[in-house]
Amino acid sequence: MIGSLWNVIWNSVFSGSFWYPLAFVCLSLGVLIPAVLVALSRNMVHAALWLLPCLVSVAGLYLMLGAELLAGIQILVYCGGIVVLILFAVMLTHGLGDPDVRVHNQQLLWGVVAAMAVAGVVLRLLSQEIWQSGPPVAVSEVTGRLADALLGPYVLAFEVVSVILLAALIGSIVIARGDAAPEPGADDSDAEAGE
Amino acid sequence: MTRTNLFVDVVLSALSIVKGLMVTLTNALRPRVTRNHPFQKTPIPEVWRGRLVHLRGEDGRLRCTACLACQKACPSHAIPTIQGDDKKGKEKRAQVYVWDASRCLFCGLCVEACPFDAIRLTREYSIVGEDRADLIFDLNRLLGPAEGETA
Amino acid sequence: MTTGLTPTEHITLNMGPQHPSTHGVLRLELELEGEVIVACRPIIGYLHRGIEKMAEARTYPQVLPYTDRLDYLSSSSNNMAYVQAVEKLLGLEVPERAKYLRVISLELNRIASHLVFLATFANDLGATTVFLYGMRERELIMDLFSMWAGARLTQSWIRIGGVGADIPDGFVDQALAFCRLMPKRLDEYDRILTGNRIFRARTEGVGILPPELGVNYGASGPTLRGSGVEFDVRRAEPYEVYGDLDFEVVTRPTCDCMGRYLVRMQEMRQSVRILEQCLKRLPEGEVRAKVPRVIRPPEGEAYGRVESPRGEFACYVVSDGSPRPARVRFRAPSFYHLSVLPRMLQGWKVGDAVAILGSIDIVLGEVDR
Amino acid sequence: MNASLYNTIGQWWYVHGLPPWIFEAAWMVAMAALVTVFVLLSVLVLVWLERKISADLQSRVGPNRVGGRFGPLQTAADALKLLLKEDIFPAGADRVVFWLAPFVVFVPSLMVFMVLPFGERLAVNDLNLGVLFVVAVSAFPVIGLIMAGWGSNNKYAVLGAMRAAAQSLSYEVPLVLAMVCVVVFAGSLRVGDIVAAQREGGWFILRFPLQLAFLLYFITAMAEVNRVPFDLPEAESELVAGYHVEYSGMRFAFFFLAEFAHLFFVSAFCATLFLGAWQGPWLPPAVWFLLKSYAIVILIMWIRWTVPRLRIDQVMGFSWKLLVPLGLAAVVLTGIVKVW
Repeated sequence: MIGSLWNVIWNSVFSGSFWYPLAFVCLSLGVLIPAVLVALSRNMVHAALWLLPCLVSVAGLYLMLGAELLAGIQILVYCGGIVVLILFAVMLTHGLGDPDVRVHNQQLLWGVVAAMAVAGVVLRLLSQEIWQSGPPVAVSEVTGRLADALLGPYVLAFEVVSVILLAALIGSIVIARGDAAPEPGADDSDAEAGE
Repeated sequence: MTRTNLFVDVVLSALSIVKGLMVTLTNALRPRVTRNHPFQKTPIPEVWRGRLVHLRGEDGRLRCTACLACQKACPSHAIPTIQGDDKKGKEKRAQVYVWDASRCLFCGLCVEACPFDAIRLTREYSIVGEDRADLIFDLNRLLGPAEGETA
Repeated sequence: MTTGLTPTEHITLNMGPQHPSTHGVLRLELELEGEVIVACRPIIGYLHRGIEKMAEARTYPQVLPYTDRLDYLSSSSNNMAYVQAVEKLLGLEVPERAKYLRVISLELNRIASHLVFLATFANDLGATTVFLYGMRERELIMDLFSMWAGARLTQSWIRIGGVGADIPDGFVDQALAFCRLMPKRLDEYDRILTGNRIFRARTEGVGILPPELGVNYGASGPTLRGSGVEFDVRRAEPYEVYGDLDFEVVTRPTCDCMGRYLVRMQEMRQSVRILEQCLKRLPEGEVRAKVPRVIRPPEGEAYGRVESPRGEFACYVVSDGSPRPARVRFRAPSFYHLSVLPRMLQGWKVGDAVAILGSIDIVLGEVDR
Repeated sequence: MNASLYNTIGQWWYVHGLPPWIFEAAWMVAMAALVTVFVLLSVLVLVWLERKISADLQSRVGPNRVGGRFGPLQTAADALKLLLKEDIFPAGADRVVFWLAPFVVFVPSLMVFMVLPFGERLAVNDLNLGVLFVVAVSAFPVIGLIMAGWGSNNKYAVLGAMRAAAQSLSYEVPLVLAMVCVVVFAGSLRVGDIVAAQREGGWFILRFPLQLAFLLYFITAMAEVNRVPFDLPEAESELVAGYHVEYSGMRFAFFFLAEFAHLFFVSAFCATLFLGAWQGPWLPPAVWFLLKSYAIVILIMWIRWTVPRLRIDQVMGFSWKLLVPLGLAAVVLTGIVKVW
């Protein structure tokens, strides 16, 4: 019994096939643990920083799925853009950078309920899906197909998203202008939309 | 800056930066002005107001007669103590003379005040010590060369 | 950011007393909103040595070396203001050659001081190389001073009754060579800095000092002339031989950092012009009037004012007939410029604060005294 | 050579019945070590070069004592000094964030070297999406800068960090647009393909609309590596030292290393994208590559030691009002030229 288990382990080690599940487990933990810490951190900046490993792990999961382009975009936009913006906003906004400021509100119970409900729906949907693994696709092909899809069947959705982003961009400029002269911060809200 | 000359402005800006680059380049081609300090001595002019020395006359004796003129002239009390021997008249010579380099302003008023041309500020600018006491010079350390020798 | 929608945190930033751009030991308490300066409070006194009080315990000639330590970048003008006041008390007439030598010393010091301004101003704006260039050319002036006075910075060479000593052989030639070199180097600075688009963007329209405000706060010198007010003690109340010399009082109407910068750059050219005239016209003769060993001016008071590189530097001396002055008071131009600084900084960014502070060219030695 | 070496050793390994993943892991470690050593050596050279160039431009002599007349060992001595210095945590600092920040800055600046082609098939790993990889990984150091600034509990550091964040966000957009032009021209995100495309039709800098992209890339690259006129995050005369004002010893050395490593990388990448990478006559490819890279490095240094620094809002305005529209125009122009 023990011998056969050893064999299984050795074989998987030899062939390297244990890497895949191991990596998956590590990356999943890398998503989940920082995500919990984001929610539980008392310090706003720490919470924002915990987003970083979380998002990088998601990019890692993309990589495992052969979606290199998506992984790259994930890191570029989320880590390089969104997290920086959040940090920027936290540091600029009054008192939020102060560790003593309360970052949790009183509605813990409702929050838990809502989270449970969402989790229930997601799990239900996942269990209904029949999962199958197809042959891995060559990466360059994925990139090309993504481009074709965006400019082909999904062009309308793509354009709608662009319009929404444009609206966000203009809106942020209008808000930032206010009565005073535009400032560096105003430009940053553009950066988000620009990416 | 109006919209119409934005292009002109960009070109002129780039040109102005290129001009600056040319200036730095010409300066790179000029000879260096740095002196390689401890190995390459900077020429110090004769009149430099550095360390104080006491001069000796032709007979090899100090010229200073402890007349206290320098002490009175000093604005910062850098010459706190002067004592002569008991001999009267021209024979009187300094026995004790203290110069406190840490207080000295190197203004040269003492040299100007001296009626016997007995003290001088020299070209020696490196007056350093490991503690403050090293900066207090007594007569032994203030002796300059005798007449005729070079400083 | 500045709207009421998102209240941003006000930060109090202590700029100095140890900071690369405070030009000495000045502390500016800046109230910031993001990077924008809401309020500024200059805190001075870190370099206070009590020179005015010390002067009361010194004889008249002994005060002189202390004046060097006020505006240490141009000790000649400090010496000059004090010496002028004492000579007025004494009613002393100075030999003609000494007067010319004094002007040479003053103008050399003005160029040296403006070069330090140029160097530090450029450095504050990030052009490190110009810093080195300015210091390099200043070294030529330092060489001239050390061969004449035996000291580089604190020369105390303008003495009561004249100057410390006559110029050595070769001084005139070396000074004339410098006068020939300097305009070329100034053209070079213009090419690398004045015309530079980035430099212009950093200085034009920045740190406005309206002429009325400047006058009301007692500003003077290039700081005021950069606001278009034509006031120069050398012209308003000529001392030594300035009345006979041909030079322009440079003004700029723009009231901004660029204006103040340009005034100084042009003044260097004017100083070169003055130097050339003086060196060529230098009369023969004594360099020091007969002055008694112990100076006892008659009871009274006198006011000596000179145009230092920073502005109107003046010295007020009260004599009670004893060998020591009863009261000495220095009017330091930097002090007045520092007091108008908070008004000039409001609404600008931290980067501008550095430029504006650099453009008024203060020396803490004379502010704190 | 790289790939063939990999194949030879890999086959030997497999033939002897050893687990291939161990070989893979060992190969990765070896490559990482190689890159690290190369980067560290380059930084030593670059720092020395920067000092010599600045000295030349300023009528000075520069390092001239340690290790001979031209002071070649000066940086090594300085590095040793930094390693031996005390490691200080400022009072009130967020210790973990403060501790981590130098690594968050340093590691990505090493990672990007992976795709640099030092010769034909002489890259550590010529990724399919090499350009995207570079852009994505280069986004990381900003977070490190913010962490450094915030963790130091110093107002100057926070200001520097905010400037760094604002600046790098703004300049990433035109940088990416400039790279997009190249990618459109080469038709691939793989660095190897981009180089190959330049072999066929000449260097990209010589092809019509790409000069614009080159200019954009060059300017934004200077901003990305925080060089004057864009050195606001560490503007000495304003913020003392910006985000790394509280760092000392080893940790400061990491920032320093990262800065110069990044400087070398953007220059080398510029050479890759626009100057034909390792291609050139007579000399070996790696030499050509280094020559081109150092030419760009020297150009950046020359500019750095000539011009003053912009103000933060001018830096932002320059990017958003001039570079981004220019970048968009360049992309459109490139597309038009490419289609024709």
